[in-house]
Amino acid sequence: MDFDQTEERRLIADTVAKFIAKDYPIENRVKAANSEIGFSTDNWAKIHELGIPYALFSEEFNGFGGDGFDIASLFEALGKGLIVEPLLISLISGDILSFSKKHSSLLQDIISGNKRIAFAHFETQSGYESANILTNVRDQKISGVKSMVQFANGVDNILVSAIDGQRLKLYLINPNAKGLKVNDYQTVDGGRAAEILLDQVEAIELDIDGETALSSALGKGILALSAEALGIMEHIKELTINYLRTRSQFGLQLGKFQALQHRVAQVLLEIEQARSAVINASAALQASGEEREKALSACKMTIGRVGQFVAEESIQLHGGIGMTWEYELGHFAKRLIMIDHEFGDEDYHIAKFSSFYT
Amino acid sequence: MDFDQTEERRLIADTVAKFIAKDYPIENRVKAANSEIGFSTDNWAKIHELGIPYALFSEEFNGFGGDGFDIASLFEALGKGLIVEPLLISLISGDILSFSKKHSSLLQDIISGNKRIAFAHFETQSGYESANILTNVRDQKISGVKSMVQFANGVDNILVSAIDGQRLKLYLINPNAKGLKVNDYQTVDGGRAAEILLDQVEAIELDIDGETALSSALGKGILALSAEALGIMEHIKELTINYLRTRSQFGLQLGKFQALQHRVAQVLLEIEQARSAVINASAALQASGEEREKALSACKMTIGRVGQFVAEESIQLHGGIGMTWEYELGHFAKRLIMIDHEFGDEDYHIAKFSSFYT
Amino acid sequence: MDVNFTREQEKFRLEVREFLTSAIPPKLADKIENNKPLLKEDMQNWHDILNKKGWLASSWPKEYNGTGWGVVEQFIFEDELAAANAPRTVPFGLRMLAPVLMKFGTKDQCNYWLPRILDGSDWWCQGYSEPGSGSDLASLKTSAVKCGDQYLVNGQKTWTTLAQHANMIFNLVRTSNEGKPQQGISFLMIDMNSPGIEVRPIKTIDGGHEVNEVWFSDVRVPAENLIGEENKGWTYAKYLLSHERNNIATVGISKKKLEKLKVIAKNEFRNGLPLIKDPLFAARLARLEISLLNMETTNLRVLSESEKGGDPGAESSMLKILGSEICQELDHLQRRAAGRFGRISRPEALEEGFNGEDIGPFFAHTASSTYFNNRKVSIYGGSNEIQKNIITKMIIGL
Amino acid sequence: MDVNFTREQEKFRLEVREFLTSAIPPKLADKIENNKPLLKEDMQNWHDILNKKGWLASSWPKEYNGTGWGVVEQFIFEDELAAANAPRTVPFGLRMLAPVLMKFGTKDQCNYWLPRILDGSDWWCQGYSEPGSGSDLASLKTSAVKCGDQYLVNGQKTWTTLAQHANMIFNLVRTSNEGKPQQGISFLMIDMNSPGIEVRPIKTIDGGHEVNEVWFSDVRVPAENLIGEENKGWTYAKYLLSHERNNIATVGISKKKLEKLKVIAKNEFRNGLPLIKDPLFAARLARLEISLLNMETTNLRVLSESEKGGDPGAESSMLKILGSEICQELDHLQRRAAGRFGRISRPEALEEGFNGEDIGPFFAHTASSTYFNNRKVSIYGGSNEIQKNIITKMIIGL
Repeated sequence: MDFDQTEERRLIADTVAKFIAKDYPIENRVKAANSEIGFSTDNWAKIHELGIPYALFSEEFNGFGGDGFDIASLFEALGKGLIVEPLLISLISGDILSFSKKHSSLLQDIISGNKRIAFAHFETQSGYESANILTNVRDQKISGVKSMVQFANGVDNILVSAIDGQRLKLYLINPNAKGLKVNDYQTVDGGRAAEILLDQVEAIELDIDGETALSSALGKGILALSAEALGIMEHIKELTINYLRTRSQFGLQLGKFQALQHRVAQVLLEIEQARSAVINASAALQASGEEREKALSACKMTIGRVGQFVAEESIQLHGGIGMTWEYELGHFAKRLIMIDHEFGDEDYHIAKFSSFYT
Repeated sequence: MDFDQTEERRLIADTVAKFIAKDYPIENRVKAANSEIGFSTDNWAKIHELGIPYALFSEEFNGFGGDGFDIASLFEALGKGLIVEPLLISLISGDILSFSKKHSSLLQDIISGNKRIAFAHFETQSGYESANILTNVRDQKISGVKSMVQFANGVDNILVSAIDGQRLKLYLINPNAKGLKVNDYQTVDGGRAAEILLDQVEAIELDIDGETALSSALGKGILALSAEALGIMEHIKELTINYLRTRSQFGLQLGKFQALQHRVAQVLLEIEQARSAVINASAALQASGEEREKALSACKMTIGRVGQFVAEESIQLHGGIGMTWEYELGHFAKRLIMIDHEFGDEDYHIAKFSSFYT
Repeated sequence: MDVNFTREQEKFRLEVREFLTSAIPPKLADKIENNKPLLKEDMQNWHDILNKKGWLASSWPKEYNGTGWGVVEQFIFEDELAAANAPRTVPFGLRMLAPVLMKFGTKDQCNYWLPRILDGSDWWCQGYSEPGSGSDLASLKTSAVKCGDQYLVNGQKTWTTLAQHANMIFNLVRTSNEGKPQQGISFLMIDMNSPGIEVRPIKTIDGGHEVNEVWFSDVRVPAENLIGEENKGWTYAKYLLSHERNNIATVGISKKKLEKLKVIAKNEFRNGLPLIKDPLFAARLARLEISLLNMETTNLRVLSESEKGGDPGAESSMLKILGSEICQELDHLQRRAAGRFGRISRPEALEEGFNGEDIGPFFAHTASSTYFNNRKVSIYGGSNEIQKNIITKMIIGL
Repeated sequence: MDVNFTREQEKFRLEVREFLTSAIPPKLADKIENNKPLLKEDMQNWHDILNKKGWLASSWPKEYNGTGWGVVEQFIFEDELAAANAPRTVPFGLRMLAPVLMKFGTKDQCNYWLPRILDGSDWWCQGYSEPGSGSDLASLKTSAVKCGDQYLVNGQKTWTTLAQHANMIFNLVRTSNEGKPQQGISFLMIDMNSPGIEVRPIKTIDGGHEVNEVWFSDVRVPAENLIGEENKGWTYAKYLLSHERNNIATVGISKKKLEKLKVIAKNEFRNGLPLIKDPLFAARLARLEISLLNMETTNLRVLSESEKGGDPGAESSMLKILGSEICQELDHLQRRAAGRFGRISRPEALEEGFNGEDIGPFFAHTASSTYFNNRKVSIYGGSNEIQKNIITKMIIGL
């Protein structure tokens, strides 16, 4: 038993931390996240120059990581800097492609940053249910509507799910294909998303079992988001402690008011529980069936609950300053809350976890 | 709009308060509540000498009250003194009998204290569902098991519910009847309850519609219990504030520690919400259908939630002393918590309230 | 005990309701219904409509052309405004400065300034908070030095709501550094067009612009703009804070929000069930509805006491806490109901005349921004922490 | 990162499990399973069984006939004890006094007192709290005045757990009133049979008798019973409080309780459904189970740090808070699961040899009394409020 990270994972986390310190001041992040494409192509290039995405894939795919702890430690590091660039999509799409024999070169292009891809799976009516898909295939042509597709503009490829008869399959489509329309908009936490309308769009079917690949990828997505949230909470914790140490009211530092002290103590304690939840999910990622599903739901539910608590308490403990665009806290808090709106919120995962009770 | 009590209701509440101050020291209450019969027959007699039960019934039945606010203000007053004597049973049974033309003399005997009655309705499997009754009637003889029947020992009559074919009916049985067995035990909050085993016991059917009468009586029971809980919370509030004012640690009165101050503020605020819930239920008692059911569930749910919060916080704010048999807080806290175990707990009533959402 | 409104009050409610049905411009009602931002003209327009009807100054005595309504009538009025998707009036002149003027101003001041509030000549804003003085308001530093018949004002105010629209500001200023910090404060009315004033917008996390910094450098203010006595401003400020407590819990607005939330929960689906039938969401909704039902009665109890001349005291602080928590929980559940679409941010879709594509349910466009924006309600007007201090001070008395 | 136990540790677990299967007297396991009260003999008997096996002093070094286990082995041992329905050993001698003796006692003291703990010659209790000194322990007043080779002890201790069974007490006493209150405290071992000692039972709200007052009037104590130096007792007391932190969260016991709660929730019905399928109860259960899963890992992280020589610091306080809250929530849900039968109180049905009627589900007989009894866990051993003070002190550092 050893809860220290391996040397390799520490190294990659340090790389990210240095990148944040050097190239990722919060002002630039906010500007990029609210720009036309929702992120910085320069930083996207730097992230790939540094080889960061290789940590998300195993040696089989030329990576040097790919297991639960690799994913979690990288995304925790990304969260600390509120990195907006779409590494989550690289992870999910890359994981799906890793099941394919025919498309290994695309996977390599994604990891190296030569190509960028979008992941178009959930739909207007889906809610958080991955199985609730109406987009369908006829004669190798896809029709339907995909919603909240992250960073869909300017990609080289779109990975799309669709129902062929009864079975869910996965396809690649060209973003410039006929019949495809992208309605792009901003998201609350910075970045962009889009509704993608597909009207008999030509598609290449992937040589994989769609449900198996999706289940693998979405599980990794849940873990990555949770770890990102943990990193965000770490940073919020630092901001809040620092604020309580330095800001004075009534002639005393805020941190000397016992009512606030006790609330901070609860925040700190809940963050440690969230950290444990991420560790549990990292360890269970390689398991299968109920064990994996339960650990992932336990983790995402914990993140949802603790995330909301930490975001709200940190703003309240800061007072007005915590609500300004100028100060970094709000941007971290927004992303933290929005993570509960991806891949199942607290209520969804508590119901899923308890569905295993018999 | 006027939230002051009428002169008459204030008078009866004062009568109860004086009775508590004079005849109901907590030591005696605890002794009586843990005695063989679970209450004090002397106090039972005094309560009737003072005419207190008349406040629970309208003039039609020689009373001088009987509406929601009469019931609530009386039970709130009883709660403040942690009165263990079974006035709740007088209210419920009396209300049922008030529907009957034939048994008005028994009702009068109950109000005057000439007779005492038990109310045997819920059963082992019932949970909090009033409709879940298995006890049945064949040839005017009743068989089944009634559970948690309050103060069943030494009564003059037992009011029993049973299924005749498909319909729920109400009956009177003689406590000495053949085939009847009473297994009596203590309850956590003081007082006694019993399992009543009925094996073809002779019974007199009441000349009323069972379901109508039960719905009326159980609604009043919910209100009475909630108001009792409110009175208990009032007293706990006084104890706690007094303790925080007088007890010192680290050279300061406890009430000067901001972390405790903020928790007490929340306790005080929640008690005011509970008071409003009781007022709402009192006002809605005369309504019918959904309006009445929702207000009663809203009230009992609020009482369940706030009651647990107040009980737990007050003990924690007191520390060790709050856990001793010697000090009165614990006895009030126990009764407060146990009220959540009667006529539906917080979860039962939240589900019932939301069942009206369509 | 009588929990009902009187027949006269019920008649009054119907009268208000009938008026509002025809009085609210549909475009304005649509903005309120859909959480779209109001323009300055929208607010002015509504101000004028109410003024024309004679219902603008709903809390003023008749003497100053107010309605002369009692607190219960005012409560009913607010209830109906919310139910009809009418905006609340801007409070700074009507409900904050006016009572201070009436209580502590001179006859001349009242006669000059009060009519200008009604006819819209002045749009007031409030200069209370400063960068270093949040909860600890009395530590404020903006100074006013008397030079002949003028004050020379220097310093900075912050969190000044709608200062971008205002032409006047009432300001707490420090006129003395002697004694306790509370003792050297004065209450000054300042023309926003005076040389030396600069308004700088503060953008909030939801991307909106409601609040501002207001900077004063050598701003000259006529001495006649002082209200009451010099160095007594703290008393007036506290009077202002404690005066407009009747609708502090914003019950009407929360009732309307709940109604909208229920409609949303019927239309949104999770796993093939309407959200309102999802056990966990329904339980959250029921808990919230029950809290609100309880709070409405708590509020009416306070009003009823107040009608009899009682002093609400700690109950006002309780209502502030409850009101803000219920408002925030309503916003939280609306955000939760938006599900995956809770991340949409399309300010352009909220503009007048927008005719782009529909994306997801429309309420989702503002669900998260409203949630974040309303984190303020437990911070402003005396944070909930300050309210808890007040409650224990009053009830434990230590 | 490796979240797994080593193969040796897993082997160790199996060895413990196998031993316990045969070692626990069935009557004792039944008592633990059903929350029935233990008699003094039950505890002594179990003490002797473990001693015979050599596993009694699970946290002692081999030097004193302890097991010499690491903290992870100790954690596994506690886990298996709970899983097998074995009682925890009484901590006062084994896990509280012993480490203080080993660290601060003389060789002679260790050689005399430690074996007596193992062979059961002494049953220790702890004299810390006083009526006026709860959270503020350092304000204690019980005095010890040196008279030749004796101390004369006067005062009163309270909340003394199982003092009714004890023949020895380790006591914090005041030997000086100079300087800070912490500076005048000494650590004294006292024979409970000394003249002048009176033990008075404190009955708790659940009707039980676990704690006592211990009164001292002119009690003579040999000076050789002092541990360490005079007036240095506060250091030893703090060492004691911080030493036995590894199992402060009682993870094993809570896991066992959760397992029982799930069985209960499968067997109890509400509206025709097993309680475990009731959406609100299932959500409560799931939240609790998830907290416990998280806490177990939090605890193992602390152990792993501790194995490397790290100092858990604030994490110990977090575990104390979490452990107590999870324990109390387990009790709360068990009480809630008892439904209408949650009000049963039949102490007679918990006695050995009871053969009266069954009434309701058996767990309901102790559900509420356990709930009330365990309100103590957030109060004793440094209340959760004190723990929060410690956490912020350590982390904010003000």
